[in-house]
Amino acid sequence: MTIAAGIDVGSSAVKVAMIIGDEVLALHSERIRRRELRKVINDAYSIALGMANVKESDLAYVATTGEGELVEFRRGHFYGMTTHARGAIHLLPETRAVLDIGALHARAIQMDDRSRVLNYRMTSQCASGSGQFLENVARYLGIALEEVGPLSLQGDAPETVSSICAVLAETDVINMVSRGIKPADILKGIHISMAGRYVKLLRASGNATDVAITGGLASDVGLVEALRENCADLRFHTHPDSTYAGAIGAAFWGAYRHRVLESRKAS
Amino acid sequence: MACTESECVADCVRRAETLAFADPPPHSIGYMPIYVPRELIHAAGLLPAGLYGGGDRLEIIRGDAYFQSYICRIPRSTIELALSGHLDRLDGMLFPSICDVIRNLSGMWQMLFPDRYVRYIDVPQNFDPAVGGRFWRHELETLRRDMERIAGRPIDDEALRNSIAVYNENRAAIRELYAQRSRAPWRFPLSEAYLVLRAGNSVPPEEHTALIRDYIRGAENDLSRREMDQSRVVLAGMFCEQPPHGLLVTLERAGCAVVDDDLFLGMRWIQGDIPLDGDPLQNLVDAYLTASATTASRYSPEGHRAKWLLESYRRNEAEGVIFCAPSFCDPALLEQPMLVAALDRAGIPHTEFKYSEDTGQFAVIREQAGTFSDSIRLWSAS
Amino acid sequence: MKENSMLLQKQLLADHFDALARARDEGKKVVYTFVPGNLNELVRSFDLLPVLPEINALQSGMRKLSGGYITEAEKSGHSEDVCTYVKCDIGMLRKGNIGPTGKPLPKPDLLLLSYTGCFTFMKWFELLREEYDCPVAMLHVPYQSEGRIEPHQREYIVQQLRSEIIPKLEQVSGREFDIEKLRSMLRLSSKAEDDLVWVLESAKNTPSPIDAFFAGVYYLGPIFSAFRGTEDAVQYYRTLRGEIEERIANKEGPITPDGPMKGERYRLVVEGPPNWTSFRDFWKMFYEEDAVVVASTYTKVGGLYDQGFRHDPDHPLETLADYALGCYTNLSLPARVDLLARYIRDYRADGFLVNSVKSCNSFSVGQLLMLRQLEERTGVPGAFIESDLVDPRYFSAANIKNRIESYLQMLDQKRGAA
Amino acid sequence: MKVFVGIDLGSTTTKAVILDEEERVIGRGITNSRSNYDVACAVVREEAFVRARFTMIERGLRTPRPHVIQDLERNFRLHQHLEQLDRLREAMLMLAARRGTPASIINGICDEMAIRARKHFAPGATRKSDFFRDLAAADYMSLAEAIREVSFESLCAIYDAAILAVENLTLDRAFERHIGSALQETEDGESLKEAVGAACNAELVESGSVGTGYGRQRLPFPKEQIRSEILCHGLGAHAMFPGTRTVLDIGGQDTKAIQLDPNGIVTSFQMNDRCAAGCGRYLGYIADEMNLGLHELGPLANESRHRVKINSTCTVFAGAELRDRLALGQKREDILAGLHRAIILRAMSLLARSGGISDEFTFTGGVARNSAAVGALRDLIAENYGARTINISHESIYTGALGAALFATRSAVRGNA
Ligand SMILES: Nc1ncnc2c1ncn2[C@@H]1O[C@H](COP(=O)(O)OP(=O)(O)O)[C@@H](O)[C@H]1O
Ligand SMILES: Nc1ncnc2c1ncn2[C@@H]1O[C@H](COP(=O)(O)OP(=O)(O)O)[C@@H](O)[C@H]1O
Ligand code: SF4
Ligand code: SF4
Ligand code: SF4
Repeated sequence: MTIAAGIDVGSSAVKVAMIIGDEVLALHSERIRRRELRKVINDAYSIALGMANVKESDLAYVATTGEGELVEFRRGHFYGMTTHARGAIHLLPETRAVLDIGALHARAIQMDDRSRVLNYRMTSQCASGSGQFLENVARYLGIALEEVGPLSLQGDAPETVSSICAVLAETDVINMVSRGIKPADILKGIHISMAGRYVKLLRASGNATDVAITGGLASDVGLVEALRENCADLRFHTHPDSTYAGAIGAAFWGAYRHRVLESRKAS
Repeated sequence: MACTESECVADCVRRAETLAFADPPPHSIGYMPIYVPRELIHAAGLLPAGLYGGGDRLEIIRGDAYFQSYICRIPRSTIELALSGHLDRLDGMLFPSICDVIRNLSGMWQMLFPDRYVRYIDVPQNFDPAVGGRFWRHELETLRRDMERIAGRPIDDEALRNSIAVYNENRAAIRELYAQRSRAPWRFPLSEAYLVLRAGNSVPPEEHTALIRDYIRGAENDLSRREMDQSRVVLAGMFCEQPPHGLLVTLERAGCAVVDDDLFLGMRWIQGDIPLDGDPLQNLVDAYLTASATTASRYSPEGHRAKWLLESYRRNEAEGVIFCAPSFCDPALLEQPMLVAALDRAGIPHTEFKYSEDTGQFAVIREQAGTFSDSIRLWSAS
Repeated sequence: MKENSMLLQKQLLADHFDALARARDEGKKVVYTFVPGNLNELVRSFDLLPVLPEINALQSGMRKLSGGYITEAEKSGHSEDVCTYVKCDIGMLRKGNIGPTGKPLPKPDLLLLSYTGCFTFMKWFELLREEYDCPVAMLHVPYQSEGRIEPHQREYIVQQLRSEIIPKLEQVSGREFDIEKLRSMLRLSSKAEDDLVWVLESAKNTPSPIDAFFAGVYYLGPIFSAFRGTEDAVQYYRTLRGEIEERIANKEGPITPDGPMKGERYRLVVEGPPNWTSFRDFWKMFYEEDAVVVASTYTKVGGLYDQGFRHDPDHPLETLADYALGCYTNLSLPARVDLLARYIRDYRADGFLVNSVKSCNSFSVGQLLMLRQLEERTGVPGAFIESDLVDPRYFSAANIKNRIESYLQMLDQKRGAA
Repeated sequence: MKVFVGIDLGSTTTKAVILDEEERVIGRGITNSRSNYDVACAVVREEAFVRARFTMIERGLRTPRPHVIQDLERNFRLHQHLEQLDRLREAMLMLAARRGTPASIINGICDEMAIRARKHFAPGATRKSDFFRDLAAADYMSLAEAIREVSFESLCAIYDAAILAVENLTLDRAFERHIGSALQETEDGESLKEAVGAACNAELVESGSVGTGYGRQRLPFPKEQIRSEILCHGLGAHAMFPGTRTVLDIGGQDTKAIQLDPNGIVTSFQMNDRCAAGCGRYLGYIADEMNLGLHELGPLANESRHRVKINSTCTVFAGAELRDRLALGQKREDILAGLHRAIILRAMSLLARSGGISDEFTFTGGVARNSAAVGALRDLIAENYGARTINISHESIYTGALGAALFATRSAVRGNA
């Protein structure tokens, strides 16, 4: 059976997936945070190889996605939305749309049951309300990233952030802290305004009702809750491995391409 | 003289830059992107010089001082060029009614350069020959008198007819280029065609026509160019502020072959040939009323724009449409939802993103265009 | 504390929106049209009811509904970059088209696209046409690029009125054009306009009895919108004038939402529209510091009456043409600078402030140059702030307050030095 | 002795200046701005007063001993730093216990940090930053990365939470607490003993204070004691360089262009619009991304031979753009040079908006400490305006605070009269 690797080079973390046939063998993610990117990629890759207990030579295809141009040992590259759709279908087969929220961008993707991308929307230009921003705020508030979601759920009087720019919004947050607003309410407020933007993106992309959330922020329960509160007509699904959707998708596309190439060779 | 298409492109680049970055030829009249009747300028012996912004290499200092961040880029680079002396040798500037930005820019010009010739050209939004036609004729007559004054010589009907013929030729050459590109986009990539067209802003139309023909011949004969596995797309939204060259390269690398577009509409807003017999000025008037391209800047009585787009999609056997408009371009962005709705009704795939003439980062665009092309290519068979 | 004029205006609006809500049932026909250069008298002379989407948008802004509407429109693919009036209107429509008084608005029977001073209008009604599938009457108003109205421009408009607008109005209303009725309405217009000009010019007094921007926008409501040419408008301006005469006699300053203003420390001229979503907060930043606006250009988007224009019943179509051509945003930039310089001088202003709104290129493009030119010409320092009409995301209170405060402190420092 | 305090509460840093009655600067303080403005204010005030006491020592000496005083101050700073480290250790241990992280790991890191701290404050050493937060973070992160038992991630979280708690403690009576031990460790310290004693006992009476800066509305001052930062920067620049006619201030989140008359009175000003692109924070993001100190950016950029043209100065995308370009094989210094030029280009536009650059021109704010920014500014001024006198002082980050302190002095004088 084909063994393949998918490497999703994001702007804040590198994610690696190892697959065999229809199954995922291993997943690993390494946050970049001020480290040299090539080294992080190599580390993440070798750790994942170890976890999957496979040798490099076993791999039929190494596929990259995201900003994967850095990866010298890749065989092919797939665009982010193609891979996220594929990954989402693998993890959450009932979904027909993906909301991928990463460190700098959010993407809304509509797809069919075979993960064919039908339509999409993506944030560009201003990075406001991205994962990076949330990360900065968390650091500022002294809250570990994993605590952000649970804490936000406790907010009962959310304070909304008005600024569109992440830099200026940080200042808003600073002001809130100094006004004595609870971190839970600040976070909830941020989640609500982020959710608003993402829903806008989703609606603009199409109208599938079952939405898979992928990317780093899928593990943020506060954001997921805010999304659910924002629109009752959509069903949001997450999976413990949602963060890896891009890497998983890349691996599966890689395996697929390998088969196509092999059969071409054969004929 | 035989030349290869790459020599020809290089030549175009060099010539295009003579206007923006060095001395423009003497006796030329600058004009903003669309709806300027260049024939009238040409007939007076003046060179019509198209100003489509400053590209992505011009450093903007004074230009930004006059424009808030939420205004598109083209007025700032145009002002920058003017204030840094690059446009000093123009004999005047024409500002057609494209949008509020260009309109107000005409007033800024009046204030900043009180001694120079500036004219705002009000293009009618009424297409009744007795009403809008009359108004347009009045505008053109005024323009004719102004050009005569600047050139110091009368524009007789014969001269005007001759200029119309020259531009008919030029438009025909451009039409041929588009037809060729649509037939074999890998042979005539947009990233080259764009440069060939751009040169037309600063060289006399006769020379430009020759350049285009040279290029077509060169590229046709280049056997090293092979058909590529790309998706055929129509590009819409770029009629005024021009995209950086890197954007076009990015699109093509991401797998999109552009088979039609609305770049440099100012050179081809009159579709087909203008008749040479009869009153040449009236022929110009009628050409506007009956044979001009619809754009976002014009009132579109019965959804003409959507019709144009669907027609182009079909005629060019395209597989998708990319809306690529300058950031903060009101006309293009306001009409986009209407066009999108029309495409949706017709079941045509589309995607959209924005740029500015000095965009330097193409990661997002590459991803979007790449995914778009992927989704057409990987799945079009099924 | 409510003055009579305020109550009157409230009543006017309430009655109008009631009439609109009943229009369908009563078989009345409705025309949507824009504020600048509108043809209100002509529309009314056909017994048609006007709806002004811009007014609805700004009302939605004041009632804090615009944010939601804009989001709604952006969700459906409208760009973040474009005019928020349009998006607010489209969003409102998607959410049931409930007007500012809480009553539903009727659909248009005609979109009267009289297109003065802004290209966005054109696309706005193209968008609405897709929604409503009703006829559009297009009136193209040329631009005063040379700073004056040219005869052929006037003629072009009159021709369009004859060949395009009037026939369509006749068709929709099922009535014939009645020029006498139009004349009598124009006569009423010009009466109200006289009093309005008096009101605006009352700001030349010290202390100024009115704030010519924040209160000014209320004063202009009736004349700019659906009421010009009616007895009601005449009545309103008569009453308003009476109240202001009284304030002048008592040497009183303007009335603000927090009561009458006490001192008058700074007299300012304002260029550009207000922000509607934080209108009160914005105003407060001025009156808290005892700054009063003595003249503004926004209050001229519906006509430069103070510069002498009056609707003229003797030349009904020509006067409509001149009116449309003469609105503030249809002036060339040099003409706008001239006007502002005159205001600064005639109203003895200490300073002038530009509120540049993201939405409106028609207003905003060139304002930075205007600022420079005005400083040079008048020697009066200017200030520049940025916000938006009805997009709450673009009103950064802290930022704006910072600038206004800095500016006023600067005026103080200069005064101290002099 | 009567003193006057000016505080400039900026978006990234908070600065204080103390003046004596003759309007001479006797103390300056700086700290990073933080969520609690009152604390930032208290910390910076304390810093400035510490510095003022050193001035008192200098003034109390008959023969100047600059080297000894420098040594003394260095030792003093080390003690202050070590005290902070102890607090950090304490806070981290508490958090570690709660999360089940072994105390030994934290202690191991902290021990090493203390050793490094001594190196940072060794004679002749240069530091990556003035702030405890930055120095500690750099050391901590590099040590934490080497730890295998606990994930980097959770060690970061501990640090992030602890540093916040530590920063929100004030350091009162710092001078008294550390000066003794610092003196002991200082070579030749004996010679200062008397002056130090006098400085300790000197009474510094705060007779007026004025606040300014981005966060001034939240300063614990009554409204009359708050001045707009525009006026303060104008007055401060005028005081430092009386010939100043044009001032450019690039701070953390905003850029201001100010025109002055011969008396230091503001005649016009412009600030950047809503977008924070191209301000000091941008450089902060870049420095973070490159794992450099703010001090190091300028020198590195100056090494460039082939500047890259950069158009976007969006702060948030800075990191991504940087990575993109590095991936394209562009050199760090060339990218940095391009970035600095881009920032200054924006500032040039703002200057043009405010009325151009008249002679003399003064550059203030934190970014004036960055040599590459200064270099780019010089080039662009020469290209666009010709010869201009350009004033930059190492103290220019304190310009706003100086202006505020001057307002305090003057209004006290006027009040007395
Ligand atoms: N538990 C969590 N709660 C909140 N945010 C999280 C969590 N885990 C990861 N993130 C965020 O996810 C982002 C990374 O997402 P990812 O999809 O990996 O982005 P990219 O591919 O751009 O690196 C980071 O910005 C981080 O802040
Ligand atoms: N030593 C330094 N070297 C280089 N740049 C510095 C230095 N110190 C501060 N800066 C820059 O100055 C900025 C802060 O400037 P400052 O004037 O203090 O801003 P604010 O008043 O908004 O807090 C920082 O973001 C940083 O870019
Ligand atoms: S790019 Fe668009 S908004 Fe800008 S000048 Fe051109 S048409 Fe107008
Ligand atoms: S752009 Fe300005 S004038 Fe035009 S519709 Fe919008 S707000 Fe009105
Ligand atoms: S507003 Fe903020 S996020 Fe947007 S471009 Fe400016 S700095 Fe970047």
